Amino acid sequence: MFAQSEDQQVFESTSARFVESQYPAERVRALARAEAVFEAPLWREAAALGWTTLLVPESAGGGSLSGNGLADLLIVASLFGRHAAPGPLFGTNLVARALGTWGSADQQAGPLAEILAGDAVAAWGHRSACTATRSSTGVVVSGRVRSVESAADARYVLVSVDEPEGRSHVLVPLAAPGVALTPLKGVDQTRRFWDVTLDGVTLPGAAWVGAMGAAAEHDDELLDVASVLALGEMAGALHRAFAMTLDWVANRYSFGRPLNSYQEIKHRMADLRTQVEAAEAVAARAASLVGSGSGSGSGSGSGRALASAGMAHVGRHGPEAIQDCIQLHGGIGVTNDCDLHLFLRRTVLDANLYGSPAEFARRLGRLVVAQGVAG
Amino acid sequence: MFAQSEDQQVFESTSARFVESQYPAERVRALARAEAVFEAPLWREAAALGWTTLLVPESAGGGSLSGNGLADLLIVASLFGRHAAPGPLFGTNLVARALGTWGSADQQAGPLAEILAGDAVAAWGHRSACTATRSSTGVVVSGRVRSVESAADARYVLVSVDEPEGRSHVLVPLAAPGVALTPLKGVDQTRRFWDVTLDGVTLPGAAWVGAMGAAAEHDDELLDVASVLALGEMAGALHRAFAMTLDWVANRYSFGRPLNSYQEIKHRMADLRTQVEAAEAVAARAASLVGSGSGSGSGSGSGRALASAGMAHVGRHGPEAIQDCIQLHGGIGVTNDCDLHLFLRRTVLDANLYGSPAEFARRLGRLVVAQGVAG
Amino acid sequence: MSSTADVPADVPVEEFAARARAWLAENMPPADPTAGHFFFTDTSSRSDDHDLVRIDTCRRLQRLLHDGGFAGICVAPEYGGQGLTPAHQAAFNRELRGFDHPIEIQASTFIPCMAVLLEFGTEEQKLRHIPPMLKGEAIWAQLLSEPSGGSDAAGALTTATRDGDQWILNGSKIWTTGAWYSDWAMCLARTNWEVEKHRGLTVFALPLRTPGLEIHRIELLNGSVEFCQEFLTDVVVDDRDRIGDVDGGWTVMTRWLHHERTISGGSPYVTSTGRSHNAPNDGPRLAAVARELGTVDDPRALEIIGEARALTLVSDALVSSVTRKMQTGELPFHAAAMSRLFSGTSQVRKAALALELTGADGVMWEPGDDQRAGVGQSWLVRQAACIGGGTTEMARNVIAERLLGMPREARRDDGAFRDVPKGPR
Amino acid sequence: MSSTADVPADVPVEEFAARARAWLAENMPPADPTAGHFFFTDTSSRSDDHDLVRIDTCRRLQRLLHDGGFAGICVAPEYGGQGLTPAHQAAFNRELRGFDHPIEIQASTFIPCMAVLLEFGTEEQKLRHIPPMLKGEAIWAQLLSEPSGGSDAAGALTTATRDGDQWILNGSKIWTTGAWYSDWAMCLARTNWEVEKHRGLTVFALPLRTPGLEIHRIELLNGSVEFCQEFLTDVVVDDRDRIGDVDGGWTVMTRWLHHERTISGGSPYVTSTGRSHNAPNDGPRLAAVARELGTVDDPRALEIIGEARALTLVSDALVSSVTRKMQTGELPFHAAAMSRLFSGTSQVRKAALALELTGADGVMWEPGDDQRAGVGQSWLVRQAACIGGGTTEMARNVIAERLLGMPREARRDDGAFRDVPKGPR
Repeated sequence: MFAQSEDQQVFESTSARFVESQYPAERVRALARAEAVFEAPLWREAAALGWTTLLVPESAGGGSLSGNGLADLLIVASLFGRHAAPGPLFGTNLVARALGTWGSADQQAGPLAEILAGDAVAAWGHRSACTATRSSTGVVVSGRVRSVESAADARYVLVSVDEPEGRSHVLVPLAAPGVALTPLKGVDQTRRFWDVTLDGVTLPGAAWVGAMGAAAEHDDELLDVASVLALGEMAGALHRAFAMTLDWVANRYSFGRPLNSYQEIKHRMADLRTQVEAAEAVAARAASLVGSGSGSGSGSGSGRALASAGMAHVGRHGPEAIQDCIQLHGGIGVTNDCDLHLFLRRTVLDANLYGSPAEFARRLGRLVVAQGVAG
Repeated sequence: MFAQSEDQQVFESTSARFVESQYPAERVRALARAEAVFEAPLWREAAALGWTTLLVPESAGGGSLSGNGLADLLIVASLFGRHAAPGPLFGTNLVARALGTWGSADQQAGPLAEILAGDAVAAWGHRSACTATRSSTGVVVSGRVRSVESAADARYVLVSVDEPEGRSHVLVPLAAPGVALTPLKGVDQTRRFWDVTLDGVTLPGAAWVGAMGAAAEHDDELLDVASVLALGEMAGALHRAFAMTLDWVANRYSFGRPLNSYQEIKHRMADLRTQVEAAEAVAARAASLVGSGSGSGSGSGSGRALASAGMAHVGRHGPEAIQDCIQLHGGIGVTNDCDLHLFLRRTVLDANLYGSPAEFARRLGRLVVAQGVAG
Repeated sequence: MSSTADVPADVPVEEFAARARAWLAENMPPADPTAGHFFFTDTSSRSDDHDLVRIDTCRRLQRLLHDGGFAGICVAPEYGGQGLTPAHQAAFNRELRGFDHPIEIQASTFIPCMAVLLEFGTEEQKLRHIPPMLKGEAIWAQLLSEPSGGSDAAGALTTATRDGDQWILNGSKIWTTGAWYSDWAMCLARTNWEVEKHRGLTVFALPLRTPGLEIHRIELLNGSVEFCQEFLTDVVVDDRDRIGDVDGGWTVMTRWLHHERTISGGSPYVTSTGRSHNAPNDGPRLAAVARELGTVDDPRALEIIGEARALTLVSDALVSSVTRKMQTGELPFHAAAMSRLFSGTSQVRKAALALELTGADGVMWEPGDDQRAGVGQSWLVRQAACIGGGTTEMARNVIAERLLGMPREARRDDGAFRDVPKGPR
Repeated sequence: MSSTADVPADVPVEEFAARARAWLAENMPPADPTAGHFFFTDTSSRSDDHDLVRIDTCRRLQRLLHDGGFAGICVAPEYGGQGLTPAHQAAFNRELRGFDHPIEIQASTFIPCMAVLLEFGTEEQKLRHIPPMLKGEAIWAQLLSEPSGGSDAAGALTTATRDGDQWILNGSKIWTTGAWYSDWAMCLARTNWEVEKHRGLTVFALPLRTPGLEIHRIELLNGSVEFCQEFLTDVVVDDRDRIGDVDGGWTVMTRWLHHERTISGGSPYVTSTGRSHNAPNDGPRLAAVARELGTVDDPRALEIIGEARALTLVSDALVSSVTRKMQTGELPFHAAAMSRLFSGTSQVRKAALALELTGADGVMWEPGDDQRAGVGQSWLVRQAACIGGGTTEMARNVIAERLLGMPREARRDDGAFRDVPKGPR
């Protein structure tokens, strides 16, 4: 879907084969009911395919295919969407991006290398309400981080904390004393989340990631990247739900006619097809701009604007589009017997996890307003 | 549409004959381009039909047909909508309601009697930003009242002002020194509005209407009544736009088939028909509750709740429905050669004049929240 | 017959209402204001035992009504009813507000099953089946929809083949509410494949615990397992359990579907306040969610709460108005499709509003947080409101073709049913 | 021919772009960032004279381009063009950003009229008509739609009857952009009523100031009077002004409609930056309105501004992506209907968002308050975005039937056109 260059096409087909063989629908359905969804050996294989390195500079052990690692990673995100695949793709890459860009040499040699190799999973604690105080040996962090993906499987979580110099990032090992996890339930049964409580967790001074006071700005950059990944996953899920529905309306008969001969249904399929194309188009453009570094600009045509526009638009219309696919399926569509729900769950999660469509619209609105009359 | 009893049916047909004979579409189109739309002799005839008395108690010179004067007046409002008729129906009745309910004996013998007879037109200054100070002879009012309907044709405007005892109503004669009018342009070409500026307008102490400090509460009651009238007018306009469109799709052929044989169009007509029915139903129920005095209660099933629900719902979906009628007409629909626009203009005005659909939704939301967990 | 308080058929409504009021106060338990509907509640955290307990309660409450002389108010005394008028039933339903009552077994058992029996059953069938219904002893289900069927009830593939005084049924039925706890069912089957589809159908009554009939539970996206699918393999039904004429099933179905539609109001056979307490995603429920999230004073939250409440109020007004106009003849009975359409689409919209209110807090939640779980789960399953009981697409067809008189859709199913295209060649 | 700077056909694009850059800087006036589009601007406060002045400016700017060697970049030199490639035109269009240019006369004159002439015109017709177009001397209009026509271009009723070397045209055309100031027109007419509708059409060129041709202005709901309706009564056209074969008009139309659709991008004949500066109801315009109303910091206002901007950005991304995929063959050319659908519906939505932003302040305004007037007026006329240039309904048909291969709608117009139902019997 998103592969352009020959390198990307090879990467797409290798990755697709891996996802298809490891996560056929029956396996995803089984995992939805399983206690745990993470499988460490599989993730190491995934890392060997290159899924963990794309957002990291070569100097820090990473490397992209096309020069725009986010455009490359978009290919994997879209495959995840097409198959409702489980796996710590987002958090691991986001933290790798953070450590690769802002991490110290020690952090790159240590945690980042573990992440790149697929030995460690990481999570981005984007809903953090934590504070830090300095101690003689380092820093003591307390607070709550909500909705942390894969927390029980992850070795590290990147958390922004309020400290005297502003808001800064620390890398918290989840095995540290004082860390407690509360499992959450949710709409997507194969992506698992935990609330993480930090109660006086003591970290060395070397735990800071990036310049002190830079966390708000860095979180904003990570949000751009996360948005592109979510857009890719939603585009993949939409694509698949649409294809299933196109097939269904061709093969299902009512009153002696196939459903797809009814004009009202034809028009809805036309709308859905257009929404699928729009989702793919804005995902690709956002990846192109954010991944090439236009993401941190604040102009209303910048990468940040495109990422926010995509999340505002696809986040609103994508879940609605899959609901319409369900409606077109009739009763079977609202049951677990029909795979559509896998894509519905994945899409509505992505559409809200990092902020609601309304919040992304406001984010874009602020960019527009800040740009002034020039438009 | 809204007539139930035999009395109401007689009233409806008399009123309908008057509106149809005085305001055929060609006349309304001509008035849209005319300097002024108000005709005093016609309004006196209208008053003789009973259009000005329905919201006023018998003791104050008024009288209803059914015991619920607002349900009676809804019949006229709906006729106004069906014909996009001009005339100071709303403001006159709202001020009559205010003076009949809260006015002094002198106000009822004076201004109210003029209004009931059709000799004077009045306006409700619902967007008032005015203050009053007491003087030796009475009260001095300054400020601005926005969007005052028929101000150039009206003798009185009811205005709420900030004064030391709170927010209170005064009846301002528009001929008073210090009153200035600025004409506005707008979407509805046959309902005309002015901004009214009051610059040190001196009124006698007898100009106060109702208890001091009661204006906010009274304005809320008037808003309930105004909402019902707007709902009636929107329901009438929707009914007419739908009927025109039903006719159009039956008689217009495309590819050798009438438009109404295309399923997608059939389904949109079904949606439109349902919205028309919903608009009529909520208008009738709101009139029934508000007109019988359930309007001042704050429960979420009260008259106030129904009126707000109607304005939130019909105000949002009514204009959209008429836009869909236009879409079904194709090109001719966006021209002044097709009468649909008369109903579009009237509906979108009513949907926003007293507050946007979102503001009415919030008004209802506040009622729901105030009611607490009991629901 | 078995009622303890015999009421003369001409008792004035007010007198009857007063008696009901006194009786209810003395005999009926109060309603539980926190209880939700089966259907829209996530049952993944609720056991079958819990539901069975409630069904037993319903049976007991129904028996209580029966013994008090308030069951089958519009049903003739010879079948265990009271022989009174719809006005008496309506008065009773008004008095019922605030009291617990067997709401969960009204649909299916009384409408359409009992109503259809009253119209088409033989005297023997009525005497045999209706008294147990009114006593809460027999809960009935509808074996109507089929996996292949979609919106076309008349396209049933389940076949009944005559074998002397018996019929042998084979096929599959789906979307049967509560088949797993019900006792009997009314079933539509094809008895003739050589004629136009409406002319080859027959209706049967059959017990649900019978050889060859397997019941599977269907899991909905909110975790509910209330619906069932049935597989019929050589199920034997006596000819005396046939309802109506052989191949005359569509005549029965027309009334069956009519009675089914009266669930939203207007049926003389339903004992219910007509109020869905704690409707999901209505304004008050959203206000509670917003309170929990601490956003209840945000302008946008108030707007969402108000829009949701507005949909409920407008929907109620529409349904009442359409019902009244159908009664006075101002609108034909097909107008009921407008009520179906509006309530379906407004429920879907309310589910979307709820999620808009919560954002990230509606897609994941702490275990036990029923408010937020309700938002997410009912969002997932929301299209059920536009599918179950006839899709909104069918409602739009009915409005366009029957109410507005627009041209009918072309059909390819007017020949012998055997030859009707049922899938790609 | 008449260009002052002769460019060899194989000039590298970069070199050409550099020359264009220098030439533009020296010769072309800057764009007026406050100027809007004709169509979506309320012209009730704008005189025809104002529009005519602008049209004259366009003619002068076109002449300037021509004399500079930048008109008809992809048109052969023998017709007054430059004989270069689409890549050269695209490069020029990029350089054009920030400069005023004759945007208002690109559509119609160059696409489809000049493009159709290049494909179907005789050598004589091309030599006669194309040079005046490129010099800004001849503005062309399209006499295509008809009052009875709706979405069916092939259903033209305007009739051309042969009379020796001449044709006599009778009928009415509508939705002609700028006919009142244009010079020539291309006109579709029926020349044979006895065959299937597509097989009896012929295309003609004719001057707009000619006996028997009356032009009326149509007033849109925003006050615009840019569109015209024409009444043709015994209008005489020479056979040498026929474009293409007699009864071969549909072959011409297929390309005519194709070229018309390229207005959103991809045509080698359009000189334009492709950027609609000051698009109505886009985020920046709404931000300006919100600033005027003092609501620009309200969360809800920011949300509305953001949603509007998102629609623009997603629409742009979609159009670019579809255009690219059509060029690479990844999508068939019918995919352009997706761009048409999305941009139409998103413009409608943006108009609704603008009104939501303003509320009461968008339905009335002080005279001269163009911001608020723009909100109200463009809301009134908003459906034009889903009607003009082919309705969104037609776009959905094309997507469903051509792109997705779903079954075609039944037609009742496949016999002799004389017998096709055109209205109720």
